[in-house]
Formats: sequence, structure tokens, C-alpha cells
Amino acid sequence: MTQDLLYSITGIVLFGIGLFGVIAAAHIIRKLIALNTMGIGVFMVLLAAARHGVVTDPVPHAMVLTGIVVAVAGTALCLWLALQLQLLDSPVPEEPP
Amino acid sequence: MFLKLETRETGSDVGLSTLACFLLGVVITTLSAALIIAVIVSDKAAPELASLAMQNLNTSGVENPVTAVLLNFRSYDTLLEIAVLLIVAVAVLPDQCFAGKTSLPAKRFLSRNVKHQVNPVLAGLLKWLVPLALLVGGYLLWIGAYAPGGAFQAGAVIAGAGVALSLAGQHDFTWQTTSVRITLSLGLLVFIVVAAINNLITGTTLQYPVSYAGLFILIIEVAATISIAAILLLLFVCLKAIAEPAREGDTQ
Amino acid sequence: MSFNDLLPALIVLSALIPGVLIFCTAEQNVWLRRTLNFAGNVSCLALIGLLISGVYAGDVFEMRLPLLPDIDLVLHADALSLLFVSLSGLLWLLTTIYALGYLEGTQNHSRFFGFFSLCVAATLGIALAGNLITFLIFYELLTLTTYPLVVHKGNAASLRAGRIYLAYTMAGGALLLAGVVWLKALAGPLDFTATGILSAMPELDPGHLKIIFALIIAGLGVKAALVPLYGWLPVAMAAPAPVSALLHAVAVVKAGAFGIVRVVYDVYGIEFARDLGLTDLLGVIAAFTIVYGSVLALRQDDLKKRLAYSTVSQVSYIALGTAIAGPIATIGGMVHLVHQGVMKITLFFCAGNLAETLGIHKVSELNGVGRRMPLTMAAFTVAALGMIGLPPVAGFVSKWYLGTGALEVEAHWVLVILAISSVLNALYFLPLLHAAWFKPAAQTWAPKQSFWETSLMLLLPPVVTALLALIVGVFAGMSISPLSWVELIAAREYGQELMRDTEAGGLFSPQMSWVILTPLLLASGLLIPALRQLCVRLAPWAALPALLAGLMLPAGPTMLPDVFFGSVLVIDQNSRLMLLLAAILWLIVGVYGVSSLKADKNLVRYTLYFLLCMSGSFGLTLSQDLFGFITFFALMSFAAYGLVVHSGSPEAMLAGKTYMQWVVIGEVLLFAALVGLAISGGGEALMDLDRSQQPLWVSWLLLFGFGIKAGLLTTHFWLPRAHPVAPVPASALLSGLMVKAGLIGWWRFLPLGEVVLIEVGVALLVLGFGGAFLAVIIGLVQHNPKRLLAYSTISQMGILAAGVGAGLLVPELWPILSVALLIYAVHHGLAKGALFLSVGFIQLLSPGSAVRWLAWLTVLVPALAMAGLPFTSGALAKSALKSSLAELVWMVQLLPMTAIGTTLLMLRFVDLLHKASCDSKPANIEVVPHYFACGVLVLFVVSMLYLVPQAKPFMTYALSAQALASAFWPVLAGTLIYLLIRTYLTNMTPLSTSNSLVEGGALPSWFGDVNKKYIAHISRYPGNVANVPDKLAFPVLPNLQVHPGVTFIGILVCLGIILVYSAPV
Amino acid sequence: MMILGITLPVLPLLVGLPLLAAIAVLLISSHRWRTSISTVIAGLQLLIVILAIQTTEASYHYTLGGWGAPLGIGLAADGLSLALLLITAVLVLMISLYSAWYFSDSSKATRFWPIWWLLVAGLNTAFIAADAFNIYVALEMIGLSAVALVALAGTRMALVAALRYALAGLLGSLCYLLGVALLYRAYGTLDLAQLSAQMQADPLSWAALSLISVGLLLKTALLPLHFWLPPAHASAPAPVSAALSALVVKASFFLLVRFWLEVFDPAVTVTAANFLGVLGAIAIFYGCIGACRAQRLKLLVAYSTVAQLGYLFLLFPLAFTNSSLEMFGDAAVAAVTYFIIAHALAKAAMFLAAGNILVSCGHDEINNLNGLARHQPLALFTFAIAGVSLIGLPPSGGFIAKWLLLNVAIDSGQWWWVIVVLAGGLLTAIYIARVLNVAFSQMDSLNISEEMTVTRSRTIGMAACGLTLAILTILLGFNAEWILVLLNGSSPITDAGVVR
Repeated sequence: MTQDLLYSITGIVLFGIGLFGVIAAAHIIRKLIALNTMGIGVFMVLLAAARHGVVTDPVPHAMVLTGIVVAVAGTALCLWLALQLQLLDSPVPEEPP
Repeated sequence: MFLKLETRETGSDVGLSTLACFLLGVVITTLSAALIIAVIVSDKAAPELASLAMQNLNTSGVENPVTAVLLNFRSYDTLLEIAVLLIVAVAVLPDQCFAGKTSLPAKRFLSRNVKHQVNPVLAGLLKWLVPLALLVGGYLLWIGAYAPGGAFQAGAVIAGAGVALSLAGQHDFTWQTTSVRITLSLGLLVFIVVAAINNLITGTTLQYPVSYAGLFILIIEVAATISIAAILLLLFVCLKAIAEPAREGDTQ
Repeated sequence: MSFNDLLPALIVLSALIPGVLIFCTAEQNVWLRRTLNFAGNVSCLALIGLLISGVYAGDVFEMRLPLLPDIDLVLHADALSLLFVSLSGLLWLLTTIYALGYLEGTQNHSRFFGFFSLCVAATLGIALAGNLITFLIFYELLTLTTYPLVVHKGNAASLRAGRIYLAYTMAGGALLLAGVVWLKALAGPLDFTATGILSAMPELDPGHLKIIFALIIAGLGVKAALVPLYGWLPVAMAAPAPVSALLHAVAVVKAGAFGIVRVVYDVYGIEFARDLGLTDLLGVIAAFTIVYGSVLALRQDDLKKRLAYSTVSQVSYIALGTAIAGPIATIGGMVHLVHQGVMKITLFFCAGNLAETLGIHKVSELNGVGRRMPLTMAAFTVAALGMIGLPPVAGFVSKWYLGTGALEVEAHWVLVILAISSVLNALYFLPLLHAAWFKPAAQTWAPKQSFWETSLMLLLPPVVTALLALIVGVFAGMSISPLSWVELIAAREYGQELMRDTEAGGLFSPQMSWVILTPLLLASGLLIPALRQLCVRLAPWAALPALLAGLMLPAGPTMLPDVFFGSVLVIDQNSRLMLLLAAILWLIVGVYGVSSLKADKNLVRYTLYFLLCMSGSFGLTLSQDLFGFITFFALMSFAAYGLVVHSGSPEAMLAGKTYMQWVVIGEVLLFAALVGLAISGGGEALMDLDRSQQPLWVSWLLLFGFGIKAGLLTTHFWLPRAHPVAPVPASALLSGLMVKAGLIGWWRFLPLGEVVLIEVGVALLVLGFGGAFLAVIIGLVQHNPKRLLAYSTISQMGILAAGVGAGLLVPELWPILSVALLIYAVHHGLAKGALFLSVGFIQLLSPGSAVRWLAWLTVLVPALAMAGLPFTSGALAKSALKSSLAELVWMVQLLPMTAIGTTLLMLRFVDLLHKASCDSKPANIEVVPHYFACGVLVLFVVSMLYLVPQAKPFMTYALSAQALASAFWPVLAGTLIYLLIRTYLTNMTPLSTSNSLVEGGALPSWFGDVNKKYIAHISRYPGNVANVPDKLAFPVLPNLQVHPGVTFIGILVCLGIILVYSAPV
Repeated sequence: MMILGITLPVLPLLVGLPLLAAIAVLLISSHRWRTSISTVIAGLQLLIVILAIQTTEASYHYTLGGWGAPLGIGLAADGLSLALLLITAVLVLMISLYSAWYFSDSSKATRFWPIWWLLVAGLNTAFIAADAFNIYVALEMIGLSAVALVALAGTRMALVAALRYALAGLLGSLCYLLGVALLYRAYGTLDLAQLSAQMQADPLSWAALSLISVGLLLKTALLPLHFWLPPAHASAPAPVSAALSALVVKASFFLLVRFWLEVFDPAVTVTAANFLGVLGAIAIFYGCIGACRAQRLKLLVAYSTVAQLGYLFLLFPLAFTNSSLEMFGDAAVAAVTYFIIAHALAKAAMFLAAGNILVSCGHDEINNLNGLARHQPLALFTFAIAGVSLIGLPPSGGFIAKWLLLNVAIDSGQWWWVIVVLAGGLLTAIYIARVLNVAFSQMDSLNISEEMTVTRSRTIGMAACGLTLAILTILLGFNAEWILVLLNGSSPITDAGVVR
């Protein structure tokens, strides 16, 4: 088993764990952390792809950097929403489906 | 799946019953396994994009291949990435920021919080830390052309300086001013302007003239660094501003 | 794009643009809105006019807009679309006027009229659609634009209606869409082509085409309200009346029906559809809908709902006509598109008027409303009679063509459906008319606001449409009538050239039409209050033109090709005599009637029906074409109802009911018979008609159809009820003249003198003589002189019927026999008229009366003439008959027997009269008209022998000693027998005075019509206790309470079976 | 594209213009200037798209930075893209106008405009993207700005909906990204055309396809992944709802079409396509039932979106018949494109009308909207016309769309979809009729207060925007040919195997 394959597999496992967390976790912060875990899993797969060939590929690195920025943005937005909700100072209302 | 969204601490960590958790685990494990198997089975050598990147590196204006990809080969993605950041920044901006002239007289971006008690140790530390962080940021920005580093890293470090200032509590940040908004959008604006100028020069959007490629990349990176730093700082400060009263309200 | 190409689009826009603009008008801006409305209306009609002239000249009008690859939005004007377009345009104008009146004082006018115009635009689009896709687009648009109209009132009921309406139409639209898409996928652009597009594509899978057809028809069937998809229509009645009118008459249901026509003819092609067996399916559904809708209509008390179910039934005529798949039936179906529209819109307008003016919504509230709103109800009556299919209203034309068309392709069962439907229609419309005109008002109505019975805007549209319904029926033969237009279409659909025989031969003598028109004109004069008294006074003299015509006009035909299907009026030897008889009776009895009923508060009404009857009577005497004959026959029969129920007593009402039932049955039988005659004989005018070709079932139907009118045994039940209850003059006319219409009918239509018809002839003989004798027996035990006379009529008509039967058996006899029968008929008419009149002056006969000798003379002369005393008309008639029948020995022997019977009856009559006159006191009644009337009649009775030219051949024999003797001895014998049994008769427990032969017990009760309900009904009115029998004199066999309706259904069923089996394979 | 002798980079302009607009409206604080600039730029955008369509070129390619695939990023637009760009441009113009009134007196306006333009930029990016990773960024732009716009309503419900939407969006993006990562690992390129050229039907492709599809389905809200949509669309401000329902979900659907029909074409199986079709069919029924049961007008419209999205997915079974993609693929795409356009117009009109009703009545509870026909005839009219199009009745774009769908279904011998389409139309009719019935009822429970009537002039402008869209919906039903001609252009993805 090559190194990059190992990285890929780990990334996928991380993705799976994160997915479980996103679905199963109750608290919004946990969900966000789980999402970020998933993200890291994906980034690992990408990084592994960078080493798939003979030369280290810069493109996936750039993708990961962009991905991180986007993830930061998304996480920030979610946190902001969660905080806004908390600010409204009431439990999250039951949504009508 | 997201039918219940908790924003407060509850007794349990998990929003699902044990059985559901188990089933979910089984399903996700299976899925992951299937993915892994798919990866292993079709594991083949891909055609090399890396070599292509390396071949073109000398005409990209920078020596760091990652920066070359980010700001030359795939600069479009980076442009959009800054736009993504801007979206969140605008979404998070506090409302009064836009109240315009009727609101408080325009303050400076950074002002001393007179009410807050001055901790001399903290103040001393900040005096060293903030300039250092700015310096490091500048370095990262410059080194990005040759080695790992670049606008995002630099911006993050500079924002870190602001975070430190904010956490120390001795300074207030004001987001009401037009200059702040210019700062926030500077990265995107400069990027687009550069793209347009290049369009006039070379006839293709985002295609730099080879000899000036390094210069244009630097211009973009400087602007992007400023914007990224400002946006990250904004995110932190605004979330902190909301979180504090929210947490107080929560504990009452 | 030239103007011609734009014209169809302009027509649609002429409704669309005002609609859109109206939405923008402010609610208060009434005049702007009206201007827009009428501008749209008028421009639309003008454009349609242009279009019609263009299409007539053969121009092509087509506008194409590309919609999808190989699918265009096509607006195209052909003859069929023009039919629908002009109907829509015209009725739009009327409905707009009506709606303006109807909605006065309510809100949301802009919305209403906006959608109204859009709705019309969609309808026009449907009419002009040049392919199936365009059709579909406008079809769905129609759904959408009518929805706001249905829910316009905004109350719970209309909202529910809107929901249901949408549910049905949406589902239908979905099916239609599925079908159209499928068909388009198979066959490409679905441009309508006159002979169908699919027939040119033999490679398509018939299985698919069948399913597609089912889908499309189901989709269209929702709007056309075919069973079981009709559910929305009655509910949609919650809408305002103009909307109902629009939905039912023009837009929605017609769109569905029109679509069916388009699909069958222009997409599938009629012949191709028939080969696929699709028309059979459609036909069965349509037939079922026709019957089922009518049955449901029967059960509705809500007026509009009843009309709605009637629509369900009537619209399917169109589908039926399409399904029969023959050129003539096609004409019937298509022309019904227009006819039903005009008639149904009238009905809805009227219903709306009633609701709006008087708050009447239910059938049960209609009592007496005819007095308060005569014009509205007159319009309603015309339309309702048209719906039943009564000539000459438009509905008859459709039914006629459907009937003949069905026979043309040997679909005999259709005739049965038509018959059932007509009867059902009559069952749910006639009681309504009866209630409106003849029942006393249950409440006092709101007083009139103005001179007119209701707002003029409400009144005008129904009157106009009712007139239209009448005109398109009467002038069906005109080249611009819908019928002619449809003939053109039908010819094109079948890929033929229209063959119009334009030769209008014969001489036109307008004088002859004045004979018929004079009474009609006077009758319409009665509608104008200012002229009313004058018209009443002039009424009897309306018979004067007939008299003059009979005396002076030269023999010969008059052709009126524009009227009916080409009307022919003929004066020849026989009809001249009948016309003279009629004219004399009408004139004399009329004079008598006007004076004797002077005090009657319903004199005007009486005069109206009197005049209508008169016109009918003259008309049927002169008419030599099927349409004309049945028109006047029906006119007379139905108008006589007004005379029968004139007194308004419960007894009269019941008699009227019985009368009406039998009349309707008769009309239906005759309709079927004449349809069969027209098809088998190859023409509608008697001159071209080959009577000898008629199938046997036609002869049977003729026998019974006219038998009803002639009081033939087994169909006579109405006669003893109806004749006595009418006012005296009316009875005289009924018994003296109107029963002869049956005889004339036989005369005209049975193949007398041409073919031997053994079965029919024997039946006529048996029934005739049976009636002649049995009626005597029953008549003898009557206590009411008028009823006795009625039985005498049955008896005498029996003799005439037997004579006709003999003619059928031995055609060689007919030339001379016919003259004898004619003389007999004239004699009977005159004498019976005089006798009935004499009942009217019982007071004059009383012992105290100064003029009683003279009075008795006027009673005795006709009575003895009836008995056949020498030197009277009776003797002449009988000897003529006898001499003409000389070859049939047994008949010659039977005739004196009847004379004995007649003598008995007459003596009994005189006896009764005498008894009654003894009980009565002399009263102050006006003497002169009585004497005038009776005197003239008596004079005629005596002098006829010498006046009638036809009598000449018989004169010598009649005046011979042998004839005198043979005429004398039955009278003598009768007198003796009467004297013998007189005691018994006088002391006998009174027989049921109230009813017919059967109730008298003379016939086994399985002949029907005795019913305890009836007697119980009578006894509920204590005022008429005198008429209630204590008990029945003769032991009555176990009663089988058979309603005439049931009998009728029985006949129909049998007929149906016969037709089906007898149809040549 | 040449205009007055100047060569315009059409595709980059379509991204750059909205971004510039976003910066401009962020920097300007005057309401009037903001709205005028927005309107002008929206008009300009529309003009560019129309000109792009008018020129004879069948499809557009652009290589950014001059590098070309696989190293650089390319842009590509075919007929489908152009159609979507056009409808986007039209709706952006109308919704911008509407928002000018809607947000005229609200402090939210200042946050709305920049995010709105960033959303537009994201949409345009997605429609012209030819690079898998670029698509990811575009998806994030769209997703995050949409979330931010939903949150703009500020109510608790809106916040919850936004949060849920954000989480779903992020999850979807990550799934998509993992799929892209796997693809990159296997094929070493991100360019769609090159991916398409190299695509093989192997497990990795299937894995990548599944991940990408699930990610995009989540964003397109196909049942059962629709859970986030109704609350988000129902609680957002009206113009935002309109944009979300009309455009945002279409972007991810558009990408799905790209991947299934072009990139993954060899890997796709008929069963999979049918599976999507079945899900779509269920979505149609589920959405309709949801709409029938909804108590609020906007929720009803949102559920209606769930149902209408279901129709879009009929594309896959119709395109992937057993015979071949070539036979019915184009026709199916044409039908669905038409459907997208018709639905976008109708749904936007409907949401705008609902917004009007909400503004003028102060609430949108369906059962209390009695007499609406009197008070808000224009809004109701708009709603009704849009409803007609959704039902698929002529004359409207929806009719043509359904017609085309049915045509393909029958041509390809899959008659069962005919039943689904027609039944869906009937169910749609039920909930549209439900609203109309209440609106037409005379019992007056609407209390139009004085305060509400003050805003009348404002609502008329808003109503006019909705009505314009409704009329466009109708007009669309009268000529469908232009769009089919537009779609006839060949696909840039499969054609552009060679880098230019």
C-alpha cells in the first residue's frame, strides 16, 4: 500500500466520521466541528492526490488552500447564524416540516 | 437530519437514539468502505498535471508553484474565493455599520477603549506582539513568491494581531466607516481591475504579460492580504460582539 | 400578412382587447365599460360578417404563428368554425345586454365583464382554431376564464361550484392533453382537414388510435357533460344567470361538443372513425347521456338545476349526430349546436329573470307566474317546446335530421332514443309550463316597477333569442339559415359538393298563407295590451280568409321554399272541403264562444288558444309537406290543451293532463313515423313522397299516432275526459273538427289506394268498429250530455276509421270511398258541432223559456242527422258510405247497426238534455249569437247535400227509395230499443261520470287508465262532489293500474325491439 | 463577441459585472444610487446575454489567463447555459426592480444589495463553468450568499431555516468536493471536457458520480433531500424567495445535468437515471400534497417548488432510454430547459405576488385571505397566471414545457411518465385553486389598515414587477421555437476536447 493511498483512505475515514457527526450530533457547534472534520478528510484525499504521481502536484495544494478559506467562511457564517439565534434568547423553535 | 438545531448545551451529545446511531454508523461505514474499495480498485497513474505546471512555472512570474497555481494558472478560483469571503463579511457586518451619516460621528477604525482598565503587562506584550505580527505577515506575503506562504497566510497572521488587540479589550474596532468597506472589498476590487487591465493589454482576461506577471501578482497579493486580514478580523470581532451578550443572556 | 389572414385573429382580439381594457376600468366608470363592451361586441359581429361573406365567396382565412417546431398556432376560418363563431358573437351581444341588466346594483363589474370578454375570446379562439393544439390552448384558456365567472358571487355555494368545476375540467384537460400529445407524436401537426387527417395515414396502429380517441373524447366529454363526466354542470348553477347562460348555451358545453365534432370529422375523418368502430362507442355514450340527463332533470325542483340537466341531455344530441356517421345525421348534430344554444340561452335568461324579478328559484314556485311575466314566460315556453322538439321551433329541425339521418344509416335504435328523450323532455318541461300559465298564483308578486314586467335589458335578450329559435325553425329552408349552412359543412366533411335543389316551382299565391297567418297575427296582437280587446272581438273572423280561400281560390300548390324544409300548401278538391268545414266551424263556434264567454275573466287566454288552434287546423288541412303538417298538427294539439283546461277546475286539470300525455305520445309516434316515411319515401313534400314504400312499422306508427287524435279505440282514453271539460265552444271544436286531424293524417300518409296493407287495414277495421259499438254502450249510461257526445264522437270516428281500414284492404275502392268518408267527416263535424253548442243553452230549452220550440229544433235536427234520418246530411253520408262499400257486404251490413247505436245515443242525449232543461231555470242569456251559431250549423246540416259538389255522385242513390228506407229503419229500430230500455237507463245507478270507457267497465280494465288515485284525487275537492261516483255500476275486473306513460314505454320498447330486428341486415 | 469593433470578453464580463456591482453597492450608501446602479447593471447584463444569444456562434469558450485546460480554467457556454443565463438576467432585472421598492425603507437594504450581486455572480459563474473545482467555488458563492439572504429576514424562523440551509449547503459542497478529489486522483484533470473524454465506467467513476450527485441533489432539494427548502424559501424576504426558487436550485440542477449527460455519460446507467426519475415523481406528489396542506401562502409556494423540481428530474429517465442518449437526449434537455425557464418565471412571479400580499395584508395565512380578489386584484392575478403556468395550462410557458416533456415521454415509449406529469398538473391545480377559492370568497376578513394603504404606491410598483413576469410567462407560451433553436447548438463540453 502506497503512502498516498493510505492518506486517501484516512481522508475517506475522516469524511465518514465527520458525516456521522453532522447527522448524529445535536449541538450546532458539534455539527460544525463535524463538518470541518469532513472538510479535512476531503483535503487529505486531495493532498494524497498531489502525491499520486511522480512529482508533487501544486494544483491540489492550491485547491486545499482555497477550500480552507471557503470552509472558514462557511463556518463563520454558520457560527454567526447560531449566535444570532442564541441572541434571540429562546430555544430554537420546532419547525413546521 | 437538521430538523433539530441546538444552540445550547444539552445533556446529550447526540441528537439521535442509540439504535439510529448504530444504524447510521453501519451505513456510513459501509459507504466509506465502498469508497475506499473504489479508490483502491481504480488506483491508476493519472496523467501528469504537475509536470505541466512545472514547465510553465518560469512564465508565471513567481517561483513557488502553489502561488503560481493560485494567482496565475487558476487565479480565477482565487478571485472567487475572495468574493466568498466578502459574502460572509457583508453578511456578518453589524447593521449600524450602514446607518450612514445619521449615526455616530465617524470614528477611526481603531480607537482606545477608555473605560477598560489598562493591564500594563498586557499592554506591554501587545506593544511587541502587534508590530511583530505585522512584520511576519509582510514577510509571508513576500516569501509567497518563492516558497510556501502568500496572501492568505499573511492575512491570517495580520488578523491575528487584530484578534490579540481585540482580546486584550483595550481597543475598540469601528466598522461604520466607508474606509472599512473599501478595505473589505479592496482585494476583490484590485483583482478585478488587474484582470480588466490585463484584458486590455493581452486581450485575455487574467492573462498577465510575462514580464509584468510578478508585479501584478504582487499587487493582487497586497490588496488581498489587506482584505483577508480585515475580513478575518471582522468575523472574529463581530462574532465575539454577538457572542458576549448572547452568552450573558444565556446564563441569566 | 394580408388583412384576410389577420381576420380570424382580429375576431379573437375583438373580444380579448375589450376584456383586458375592462380590467383596467374603474369600478364606477360604468359608461366607459359599456362602451368598451359594445365596441367589442359590434366590431366582433362586423368582422364575423366580413368573414362570412369571405368564406361564402371561397376566400381562405388562415393565420399561422410558429409555436414549436412543426407545430403552429393556427387560426383558420372554415364553414364549421363560422357556424360556432357567429353563434358566439351573436349570443355574446345578447348576453352582455342581459348581464348589464342582471348585475345592476352589484359589485366587481370590471372583473366580471373582463373575464366575460376573455371567455368569449377563448370561445372564438376555439371556434377558429385550425389545428388540435390551437384548439387545446383555447380550450384550456376557456376553463381558466370561466372559473372567475363561476365563483363571481363569492358565496359558499359558488366557491364549491368553482372547485368542482375546476376539478372536472382540469382532469378533462389533462386527459385531452395526453391524447393530443400522443396523437401528435404519431401523426405530426394536427391541422384540421375537412375529411380528416388520420384517414390518410393507414400505417398507424388502430389500437393506439382507439385509445387516443377515448382519451380525447373523455377530455372533451367533461365540457360536453357526457355521462359520467357531467357532475360539474349542475353545480355550476351557483353562478349568476348570464354566466349560466353563457356556460350552457355558448361557451363551455359547446366547446366540448364542438371539439368532439372537430375530432371526429376533421382529425379522424368520419368514415375512418366509423371503420375503427369509434363512432359506435361515442353513440352509445351520447345516447345514454341523453336519456340519463333527462331522467335526472325530472327529479330537480331547482329551476336552474333542471335546466342544467336538460343541457346535459341536449348537448349530447350533437355528439349523437356526430356518432351516427351519416351525412344527414351530421347535419342534425351540427345544427343542434346552434339551435340548442339559442334555445338554452333563452331558458336561462328567463330563469334569471324569474329569480331576479320575483325571487323564484324553484319549479314549485312557478304557479301562475305567466300572468305576472307574460313575455318572459312566452319566451320560456317557446324555448321549452323547442327543447322537446316540437315543430316549428328550432329543436325539431335538429331532431328531424337526427332521426332521418339515423334511419339513413339504418341505426333504428336512435329513433327510440329520440322518442324517449322527447317524452322525458316533455315530462320535465310541460308541468312547468302548465304551472306557469294555468295554475293560480300562490302568492302575490312584487308589483311591476315599470310598464314592462321587468327591466328592459333583462327582457329583451330572451325575447330576441326565443324569436330566433322560432325563426331558425320556421325559416329553416332559407339559404342563410343555420340549417343550410350546416348542409354546406356536412357536404364538405363528406367530401361532396352541396347539391341544393333551388327549383322553386309552383305558383306562389300569398293568399293561401294568409289563411294560416291571420289567426297567428291576431294571436300575437293579443300580446299587446292596447289591441287586446279588439283582437278578441275579431278572433272569430280570423277564419274568414280560410272561408274565402275555400270558396274562391283556384286549386293548386303554393311553394314556400324558405319556410320549413320547403313548405307546400295545396288546395285541391278534398282539402277544399275540409278547409270549408273548418272555416265554417271556426267562424261560427268562434262567434258563439266570444259572446258566451264574455264574462269569463280568462277570455283573452281562451282567445289566444282558440286562435292558435285555428291556425293549426287550417295549416294542417292545407299542408302537403311533412314538416308543415306535423308543425300545424302539433300547434293545434298543444294549443288545444289551453282550451281543455280552460275552466281551471281540478277535473279539467286532470283531463288536461291526460290529454297532454296522449298528445305527447302521439307526437312522438308521429315523429318516428314521419321520419321513417321521409327516408323510405325519398322526400319531404307529399308530391315527391312515395308512400307505397313505407315499411310496415311506419304504417303501424301512423295508425296509432293519428289514432290518438282520431279517438281510435285503445288510444281514445283522453277523449271522453277532455272533450266534456272544455268550455262548450271548445268542446264543439274538439269533437267536431280537431279529431278529424287524425283522419286527415291517415289520409295523407297511409298508402291508401296504392298498396294492400292487410295487417293495418284489419286492425283499423276491428278497432274502428269496436269503438263504434263499445262507445255506444258506454255513452248510453252517461249522465253528462257532453260526455255522451264525446262517446258519440268516438263511435263516429270509429266508423270513419273502419272506412279507412277498408281502403287499406281494398285499394281499388279508395277513389270513391275517400269521397264518401270525406262527406261523412264533414257531416259529422257540422252535426257534432251543433250538438255541443246546444248543450250551452240548456236554459233556453227549459219549459219556461219563450223560445224553447225553436231551441229544441236546433237540438233535434242535428241529433237526427247524426242518426241518419233521411234528407239530412247524415243520411247522405251514410248512404254514400254504404254505396262506396258495396263490395264489402259484411260492412254494409254492419253500418246500419252503428246507425242504431247512434240513434240510441242521440235519443239518450235529447232525453238528458230535456231532463236537465226541466231542472234549470230560464236565465237571461244572450240569445242572438246562439241562434246565429246553431241556426247556421243546422242550415248547413240540412243543406249540405245540395251544396257539396262531391256529393253529387251519391245524390241519386241517397235520394232513392231504397236508400231512404234503409236509412229510416235503423232510426226506427233505435227509437224502439231506446224506449224499451229507457226505464232501465233512467233508474240505473249513475255510472262513473268522471271517466273513460274503461272506468265505465265496458272494457277489461287492463286497458288501463282507471286508477283509484285519480278518483281519490277528484274526491279531495269537495266542490266537485257531484262528479264523484258513489260506486261503480258494473263489476270492474281487478284493476291493473296502468299509467298511459307505462303503456307508452311498452309500445316504445316493443317498437325498439321490432326496429332492431326488422332492420335489414 | 464584437460590438462596435471592440471585442468583448462576454463570459468573464458576466462574472465581472455582478462582482463590480457588488463592490459598488457596498461602497455607496445612498439608496437611490444603489438601486439605479443595480438596475443599470442588471439591464447591461441582460443586454450582454441577449447580444450573446443573437450572435451566430453556437457556443462560447474562453480560456482564462491564456493557460487552457488542464492547467488553467476555461469558461464555456452552450445553448443550455445561454438559456439559463438569459432567464437569470431577466429575473435579476425584475427582482432588482422589485427589491428597490421592497427594501426601500429598510436598513436591510444595505446588506441585501452586495450579497444579492454576489449571488448573481455565483449563478453566472456556475452557468459558464467548465472546471470541476471552479464549480465548487461557485457553489459555495451561491450557497453562502443564499444563506445570508435568507437570514436577512431576521425572524427566528428565517434564522433557523438559514442555518439549516447553510449546513445542508456545506455538507453538499463537501460531498461534491470529495467527488472532485476522487476524479482528480483518477484522471488528473479538472476540466470537464477532458474528464468527459477520459471517462470510464469503473467503480471510482461511480463513486465520484454518486458523491457529486448527492451533493448537488442536496442543493437542488430533490426529495428526500428537500427538507431545508420549504422553510428557507418560505421565510426569506419575498425577492430572495423568488430568486432562490427560480434560480438558485436551478444552478445545482444545471450542474447535475452537466455531469450526468456530458461528463459521466459513459458511467451512467439506465437504472440510475430511472431512480432519479422515480425520486422526481415522488417529489412531485409529495410537494403537491405539502402545498395542499400548507397554511401559509409562501410555504405553499415553497412546497410547490419541491414539486416542480421533481419534474426536472424526469429528464434523466427520458434522456437515458435503453436505445441511446442521442435519440432523445436533446429533446429531453430541451423540454427540461423550457420547463426551467417557465418555472423560473412563474415561480418568481408567484413569490413576488406573495410578497405583495404579505406586505399589504400583513400576513399570509391562506385561510384568512378572503376577499383578496377585491383588495389585491393585481397580485392575485399575477399569482393566478403563474399558477396556470405551473399547472401547465395553455397559454403559458408551463404548457409548452409540459407539452415537450410529454412528447419526449411518448416518443421514447415511457408512457408512465405521462401519467406522472398529468397527475402532477392536476395536483398543482388543487392547491392553486385552493388559494383562488379563498381569494374570491366574499366573506371579508381582511383588515387593510390605514398603515397598509399608505404603502400603496410602493406595492403598485412591486405588483407591476410581478405582473411583468406573469405576462412573460404567458408570452413564453406563444412561441417556443427560439429557445429550441438556441438549444440546438452543440455542447461545448463534449466538443471542446481540444484546447483552444
